[in-house]
Amino acid sequence: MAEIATAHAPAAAAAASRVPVIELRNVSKTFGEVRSLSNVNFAVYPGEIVGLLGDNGAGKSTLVKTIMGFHRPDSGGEIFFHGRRIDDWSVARARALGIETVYQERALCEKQPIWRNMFMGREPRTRWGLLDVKRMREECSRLMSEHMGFTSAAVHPDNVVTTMSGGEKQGVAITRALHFDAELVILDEPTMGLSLTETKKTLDFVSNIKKAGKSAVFIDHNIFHVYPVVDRLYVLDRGKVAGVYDKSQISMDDLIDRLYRVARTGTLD
Amino acid sequence: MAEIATAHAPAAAAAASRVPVIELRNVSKTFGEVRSLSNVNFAVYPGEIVGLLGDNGAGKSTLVKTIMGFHRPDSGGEIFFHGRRIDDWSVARARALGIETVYQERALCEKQPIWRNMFMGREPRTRWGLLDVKRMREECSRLMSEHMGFTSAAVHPDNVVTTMSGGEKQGVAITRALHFDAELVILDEPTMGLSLTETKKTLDFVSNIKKAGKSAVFIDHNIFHVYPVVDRLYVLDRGKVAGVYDKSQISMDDLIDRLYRVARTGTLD
Amino acid sequence: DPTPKWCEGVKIAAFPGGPQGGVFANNVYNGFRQAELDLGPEVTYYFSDWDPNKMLTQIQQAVATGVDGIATYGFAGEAATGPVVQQAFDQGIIFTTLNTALPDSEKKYSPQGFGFVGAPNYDAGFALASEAARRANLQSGDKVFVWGLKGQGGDRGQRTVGVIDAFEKVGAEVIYQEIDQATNADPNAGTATFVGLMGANPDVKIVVTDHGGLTSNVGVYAKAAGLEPGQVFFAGFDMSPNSAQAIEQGYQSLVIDQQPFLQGYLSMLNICLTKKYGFSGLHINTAGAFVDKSNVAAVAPLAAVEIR
Amino acid sequence: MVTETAGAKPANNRVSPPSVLRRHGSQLGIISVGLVMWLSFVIAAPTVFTNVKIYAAFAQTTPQFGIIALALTFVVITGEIDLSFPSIMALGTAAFCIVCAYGGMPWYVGLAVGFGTGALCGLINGLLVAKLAIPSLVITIGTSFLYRGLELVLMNGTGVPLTAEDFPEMHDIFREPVLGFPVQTLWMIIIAVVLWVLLNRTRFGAHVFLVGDNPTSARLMGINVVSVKTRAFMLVGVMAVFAGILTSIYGYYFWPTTGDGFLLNTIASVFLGGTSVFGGTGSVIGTFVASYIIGAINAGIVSAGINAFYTQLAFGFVIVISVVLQIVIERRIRRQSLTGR
Amino acid sequence: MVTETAGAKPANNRVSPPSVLRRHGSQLGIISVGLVMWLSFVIAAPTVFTNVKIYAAFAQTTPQFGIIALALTFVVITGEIDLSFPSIMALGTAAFCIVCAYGGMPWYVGLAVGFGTGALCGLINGLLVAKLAIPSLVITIGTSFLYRGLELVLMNGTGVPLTAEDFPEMHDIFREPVLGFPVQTLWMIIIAVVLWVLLNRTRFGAHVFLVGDNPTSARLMGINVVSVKTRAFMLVGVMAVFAGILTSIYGYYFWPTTGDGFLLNTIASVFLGGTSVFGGTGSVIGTFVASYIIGAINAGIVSAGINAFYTQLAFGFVIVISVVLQIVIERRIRRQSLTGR
Ligand SMILES: Nc1ncnc2c1ncn2[C@@H]1O[C@H](COP(=O)(O)OP(=O)(O)OP(=O)(O)O)[C@@H](O)[C@H]1O
Ligand SMILES: Nc1ncnc2c1ncn2[C@@H]1O[C@H](COP(=O)(O)OP(=O)(O)OP(=O)(O)O)[C@@H](O)[C@H]1O
Ligand SMILES: [Mg+2]
Ligand SMILES: [Mg+2]
Repeated sequence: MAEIATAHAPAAAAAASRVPVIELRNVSKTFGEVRSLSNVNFAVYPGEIVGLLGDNGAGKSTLVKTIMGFHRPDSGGEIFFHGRRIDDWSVARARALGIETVYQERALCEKQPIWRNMFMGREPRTRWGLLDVKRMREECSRLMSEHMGFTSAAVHPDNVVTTMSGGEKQGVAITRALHFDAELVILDEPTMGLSLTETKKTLDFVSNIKKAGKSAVFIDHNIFHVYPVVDRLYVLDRGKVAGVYDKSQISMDDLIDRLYRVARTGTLD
Repeated sequence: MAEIATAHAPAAAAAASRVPVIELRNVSKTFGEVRSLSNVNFAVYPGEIVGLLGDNGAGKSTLVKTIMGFHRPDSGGEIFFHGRRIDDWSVARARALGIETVYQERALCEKQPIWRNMFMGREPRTRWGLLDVKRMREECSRLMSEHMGFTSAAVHPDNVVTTMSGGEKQGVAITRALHFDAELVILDEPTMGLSLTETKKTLDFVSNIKKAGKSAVFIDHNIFHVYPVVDRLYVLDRGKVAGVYDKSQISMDDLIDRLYRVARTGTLD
Repeated sequence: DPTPKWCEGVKIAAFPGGPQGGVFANNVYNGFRQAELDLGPEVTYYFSDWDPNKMLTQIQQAVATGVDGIATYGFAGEAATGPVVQQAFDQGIIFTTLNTALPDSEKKYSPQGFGFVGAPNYDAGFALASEAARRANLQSGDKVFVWGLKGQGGDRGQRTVGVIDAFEKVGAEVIYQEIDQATNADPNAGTATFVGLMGANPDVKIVVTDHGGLTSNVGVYAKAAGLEPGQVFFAGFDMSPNSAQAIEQGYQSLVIDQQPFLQGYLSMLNICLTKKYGFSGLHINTAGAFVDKSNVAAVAPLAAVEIR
Repeated sequence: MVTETAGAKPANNRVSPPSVLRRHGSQLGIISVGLVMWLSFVIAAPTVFTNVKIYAAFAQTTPQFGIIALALTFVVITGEIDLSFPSIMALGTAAFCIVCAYGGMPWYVGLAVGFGTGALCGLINGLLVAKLAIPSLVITIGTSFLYRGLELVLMNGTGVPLTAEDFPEMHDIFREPVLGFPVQTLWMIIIAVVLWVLLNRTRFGAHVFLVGDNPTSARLMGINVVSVKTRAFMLVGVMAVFAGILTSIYGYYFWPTTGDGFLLNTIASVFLGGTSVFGGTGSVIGTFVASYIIGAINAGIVSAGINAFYTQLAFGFVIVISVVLQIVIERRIRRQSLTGR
Repeated sequence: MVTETAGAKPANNRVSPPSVLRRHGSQLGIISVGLVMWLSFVIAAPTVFTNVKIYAAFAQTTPQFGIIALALTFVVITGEIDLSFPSIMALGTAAFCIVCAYGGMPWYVGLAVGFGTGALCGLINGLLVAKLAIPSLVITIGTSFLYRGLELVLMNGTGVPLTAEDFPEMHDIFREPVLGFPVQTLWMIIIAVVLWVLLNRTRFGAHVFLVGDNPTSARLMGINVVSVKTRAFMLVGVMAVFAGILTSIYGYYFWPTTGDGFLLNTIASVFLGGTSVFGGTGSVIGTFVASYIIGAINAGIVSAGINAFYTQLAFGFVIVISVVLQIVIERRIRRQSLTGR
């Protein structure tokens, strides 16, 4: 199946000659007795929105966490950032280089106030090197009204996250990833639990990423969300890349058909 | 707004003359400085699927947890089960009377194996009064292959839930609620994180509930999921019931329009 | 004229030393209580868990609350306690010691009522070990096992040092083992340790337990190690109801009784005498009472009520 | 059709099947540690460790704290801790002494009163912790002083002799070896079996795991968190009194300070046995084995010829190495990476 | 347009605005408890508690454990615990004594060596806990014996006098009152301020909260969990040695048993101060106030005329009531229901 991936990648429109922002070569990931990824080749080119589809447990989130340096690939796998092979990959490194992620599990610290969650791991500091708490609170307030626009009184920068509604929590996770103006944004089922309005806003945001010349990886089980915004699509099945498509190569109905087929039989065609 | 609710409820097709399975009268719920529900009247009639819509933070999940007895309503609110007013309502009671729920937060104990999660709070016992661990393991295995049909090797009754993928966890939560053959099933965003195949299966299941003469409450932000299966719809806004509709009264497009409007202005019309 | 409760109105801070209900401390406490009933002062008790730091802190607090007299141990040492003694006498508080002495302060403040009631620790240790060596006919090169608290603060460890010195003088080979925390608090916990040590050194002739709790428990140890009564010579400190039983059964061979009841009683009397009548400090040695099979019958009933 | 779907798929991402070994990783870890330690002791002090006497000594003294550790495992799995058990030991045994030695009642009445006292203390702990949601680590420090203070007041600080002449039945039951086998360890085995069944084969046990794992989820599914936690604390209370009786009968004497010195050994046994501080996981077998390890370390070190102040150093080394070893073995068995990346 | 949307909505579900009071609920709880207790003592023993001397006594002795409690707050917020600090106190101070009293080096060299020793001990604890993911409660019991054993071996069980004549500078810095104000409490205030800034105004502090709240989330967002936890343990190590020096200079003597008896007071201060055992929440101010409460309770009870065996009972009551009161006040302020339904 690795052949399929390499076969399609060069064909990817307009991206062929450029160096990918991030590239995984031959990446596997084994947890105890479970192999969640096996020999995955994956690349995101500048200015490109890549969709990542696959059944539950196909390995999408594992792939995302491997890109972020949270999981270390099994030996043999390689990670390239702008063509440079990187060995000491870590989440801190990835974020510093401009990759932000909305994790499926949200990665919030629920006992903390919203403002602490918003700037988690990238807290702004004053010129004395101290934490700029005032700025964090204010900017959090601003982001919450500009980006999230939630209606409940419970959404106040100083409120803790635990008691927020599911959609509100998701809103915090999304806003956090989007406001840092990253070069590559990875969204793992970002619309999960979001209302109509918020979902629309998020999809708009993904489109804007492309307009700004940045890249994104977009995971969502709702094909109606994914198909319209992406340029290229990877389909994962049981840890393997089952197919890579340029959007021009495949219609939405065809895609849905194939996804049902892969879930049943393990092959796309 | 309470008038709207009472105005519509008697009009509900075929349900008017019957006694509701569960009914909330004038229920409010305040957490510290936030009022998540105010003066809500809500009823589910036998054999009926009720949709519950509303923006993020509108109070849907709070309503669900109040129905289940997890939250105690502020004083003045009343809960009726089959017409009987119940004062010592609790989750254990609600479940014993045949109400099962898929909570939005899934309510799993992630360090435990799947089989412990599956029978949480309703563990089967042998005739000696001891836990029937063998049966729990076997039945869990069966349910996992019949209901969930997940593809990953990580899904084994003895595996712990922590390391499962988002959709797999959701699958456990759904299977748990559905296999108990409850009289009333409450589903709070059940399709969250589910793949195409699994989503379809879940929606089929909701339709089957009706066929079996049981009732359900169905919450989902995806109107395309909710509208086809429900009989009646409640719209919540900032803790209040903003509207109650028989499906015959409103088309899907009209509904979407109104939902956008309520999110912006706080009124439906 | 002789009056009952002639010490009424005098405020005293009294230090039984150990934890509440502890073996030795309780005897001292009983002595204090008897004096309190006989003489009538108003007494506040401070229990210090044998912790010199804690005791120092409590002494400071007692000084701060403005009592008339303080009866406490000297085991925190002259360096640590000296300044507090000075502060006390500056404020007109009578400071007196029991069990462990503070010789320099005593010399200085004896006329103002600084006294001492007790058995000097090093001497007591030396005396017990010498007596045990004599009775067990210890030869040069023989093995003895000393189970003590050398690492404890101040003067307390000196008793163990005294024991070891006496044995080394005879030329015996001393196996020293520090009493571990769990055994220190609950003597039963040391059973396996004892069995193990005796198994590794089967030719030990004398065992000295430098701790009241362990001394009272030698019957349990000996049985667990499969020793017959008298097979090994056990010597230890402090009487207790249990020690009396062990002596009667023949496991315990020799106990040195420091008479803690007296230490409590007389140190309080010392304060009252000074406060009311201006007497100078008493200096009384309570040591020297060896208990063995010959005289245990007399001591046992008193031990049962924690007077001996 | 659904069944077919699942069956038809090739399970091509399984590396190897989940094994019994893996499921019992934590127990195997501690058992291996126990074996390693035993072998080292046998090599270091063969004369001592080939003699049955030392094992008899372990078998007599370890249950004195091990029995509490078994019960404490339940409380720790619920995500709580109890630091008041040393005081409960003393208070319950004091109640026994008051009823029997002072009150002249028969021994079984005294036992009943003693266990009742322990249960009551546990009930108070449990209600404070679970009903008012007070952190158990703080509140049981508080109740520890409370129970100890009460005991001292009741006993007026004096002890009570518990000789074989005065309490022959008690000595038969709690002290005299049965067919040469130390009765203390017999009791520990019986209690371990009962508690194993309680933890692994009853609803209460199942709920202990769930409550400790995620109390909110447990409540959402209708589990009475307050009742589960309270019962766990009561179990510790009763077992603490049992241990108090065992200890006092063993020493022929009830000291008002009974229980002092039990805290660290007991807690260390629970955690060395693989029960997690964070709640939700733990095993009775692990605690059982770990108790004997903890009970043997000191004697082992001393018999190996390490003396004076070096014993504490060696004790520390052995504990640290045991814990590290246990964790490493457990992760190896479970095939987890050590650092979790 | 989005902004409009949010602005245009009537916020009709707010009952009242979030207040400063609410945000600082836990600190206010413990401060109220402190006031209540102080008032009771003044009423019970007016002569003692209107005299400045008793406050001077508290001010001298409380920092001896309070300073460690302040640092321990960090470790507890990260979701861990350190039970080895009493041994680190002793080992670090022993290092100081060896360098200065035996080695004849100047006092500041000794201090540096002492603090270095503390930091090293903390480093070892931290790496074992964070790198190998070993439960801190077990492993620090182990290292506690290790450090204590090492200290006893180094000192051969004997103490060292630290008189004002031999160490005049040390006594000036750590013992002599400054303008009549006890220098120990001055130190405690300085350290509390520094640690407050560290916890609330630095990245390290922010990460302490996040790591304790949800280590997986923290790692997913790029926070180095191992480094954060290790630094917290090192902080405790250094502060433990500071406290050891303070205590020994106060007593003019270093005892090899230094630190025994500090465990419960220190831990109780951290938790009474409102820091959660489950990690993620806690405050330096809470610990500060709670330390003085714990430091005062015993003396307060004794001076209030409660005597002998009743003191422990009263101590227990006061602790239990304080904890309950603190929780109740905190929930009232936060307007949470007591039982959480
Ligand atoms: N840390 C881990 N240890 C063991 N198994 C794991 C771990 N992480 C993931 N897995 C397993 O690997 C498989 C892939 O998981 P992953 O979360 O990547 O799936 P996914 O494609 O994101 O699915 P979903 O759409 O449901 O989110 C799953 O079966 C999961 O159980
Ligand atoms: N225990 C609680 N304490 C304080 N506030 C709460 C609590 N539970 C819920 N809330 C608040 O009440 C409001 C309603 O929450 P709820 O979870 O019911 O919303 P929802 O309609 O389910 O939203 P979503 O679609 O995002 O799941 C939210 O603003 C939430 O922050
Ligand atoms: Mg996923
Ligand atoms: Mg919700």
